[in-house]
Amino acid sequence: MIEVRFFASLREEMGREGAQLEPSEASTIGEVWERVADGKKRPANLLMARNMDYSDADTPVVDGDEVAFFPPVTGG
Amino acid sequence: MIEVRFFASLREEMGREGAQLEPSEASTIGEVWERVADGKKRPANLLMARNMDYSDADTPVVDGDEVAFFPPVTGG
Amino acid sequence: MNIEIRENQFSPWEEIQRYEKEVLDPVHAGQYGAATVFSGTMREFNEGDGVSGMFLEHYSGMTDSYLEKISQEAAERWEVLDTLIIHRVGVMMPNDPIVLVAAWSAHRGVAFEAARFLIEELKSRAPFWKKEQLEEGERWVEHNTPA
Amino acid sequence: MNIEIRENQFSPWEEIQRYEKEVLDPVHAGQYGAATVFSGTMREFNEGDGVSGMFLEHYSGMTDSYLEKISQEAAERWEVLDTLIIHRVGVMMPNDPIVLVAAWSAHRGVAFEAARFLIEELKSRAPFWKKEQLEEGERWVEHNTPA
Repeated sequence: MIEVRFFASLREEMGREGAQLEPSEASTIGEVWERVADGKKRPANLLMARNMDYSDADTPVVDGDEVAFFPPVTGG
Repeated sequence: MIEVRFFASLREEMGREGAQLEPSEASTIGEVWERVADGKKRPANLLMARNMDYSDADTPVVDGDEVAFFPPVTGG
Repeated sequence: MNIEIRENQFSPWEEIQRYEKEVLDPVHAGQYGAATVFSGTMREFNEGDGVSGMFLEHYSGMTDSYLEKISQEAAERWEVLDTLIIHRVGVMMPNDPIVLVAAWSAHRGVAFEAARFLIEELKSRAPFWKKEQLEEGERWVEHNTPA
Repeated sequence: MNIEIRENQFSPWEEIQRYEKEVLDPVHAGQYGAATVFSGTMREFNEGDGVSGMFLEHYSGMTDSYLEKISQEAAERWEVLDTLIIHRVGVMMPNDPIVLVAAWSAHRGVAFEAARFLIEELKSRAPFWKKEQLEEGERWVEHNTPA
């Protein structure tokens, strides 16, 4: 399985904390987004992480990965 | 009177905390140094203050002034 | 080199004092001539609006890992003796401390630059998000102010 | 905007905590988002030699006046809400705090720049002099290390 997580304002927009995908459903982070975003276009400032490291839409994903999508960070 | 003060290593070199001059003995800080320095040449990095403000050798002095000579500052 | 994410209110100055006494001094007493500490506190206004409360969300695991990464990078770039980062999460109120970064070094230039680096990198890379409570409702902060 | 010259040991972090509680917060609670604090501590070595003690001399009156001048200049150059300078004089030991400068502001850039300004100006203009106790005797420190 690929574990998908949303954070902050994106989590609220999506109306859920995340999703799960079969590895066969997506081979890159960009494809993960397509599968879970209910047709929503990828925001230009969207941040993406694979296994808790910043990544981009072309990053490959494999079984067991955790993929996260979130808006610009605002800590500190 | 003009009150003259030495600080730190200069105080130790001079062997005294300061001196007093009659106003008629010196009209600038440079002249004050001549009167009190026992022939010692003015060190290139010597700092001078008149009434607790940084000044230079050409600064005029008058009766009641406090003139201080000291080495580069090393606080902080 | 320590990082901590806290759910409860903390005093940055008590934390620094304790850290120096318990962690730094046993190893580095007499070696650090310089400590630079930055403390970020919740203001009661932002972008012209009054803010009465705040919720700070984070990505548990990734946040910790990025705070460690940032500390590691500072240690590689500068001759710091130690660094400390503490960041609050959860619900907080105006005037509550949000973040503390500190860098200890033999000399002041390094301490200032490393502390500045820590807070700038934290703000641009560590996955935290602020949601503000305004009079008219809530809003997510959309971006941090630039350095 | 406060300055103090102290003859006795002090804890920089306790001073900051007290200052925030007693002086800053009654006026500025919820307004400052950023505090940058620099603390300078006596090292047990300098220019390659072990230092076992130190005497810090100052020019009473002129020193106070220059610390105030420097604080005033910082307040004119940056939008600081408040600043604090505490400097130790007299006899001290390794690991003793020597100096504390702090700047509070709405934003972090200002707090960092103002605190850095305060310590650099203090080091180049405030009339303090350090005399170090070495194994072989005493020596006056001849100049501060550049920023």
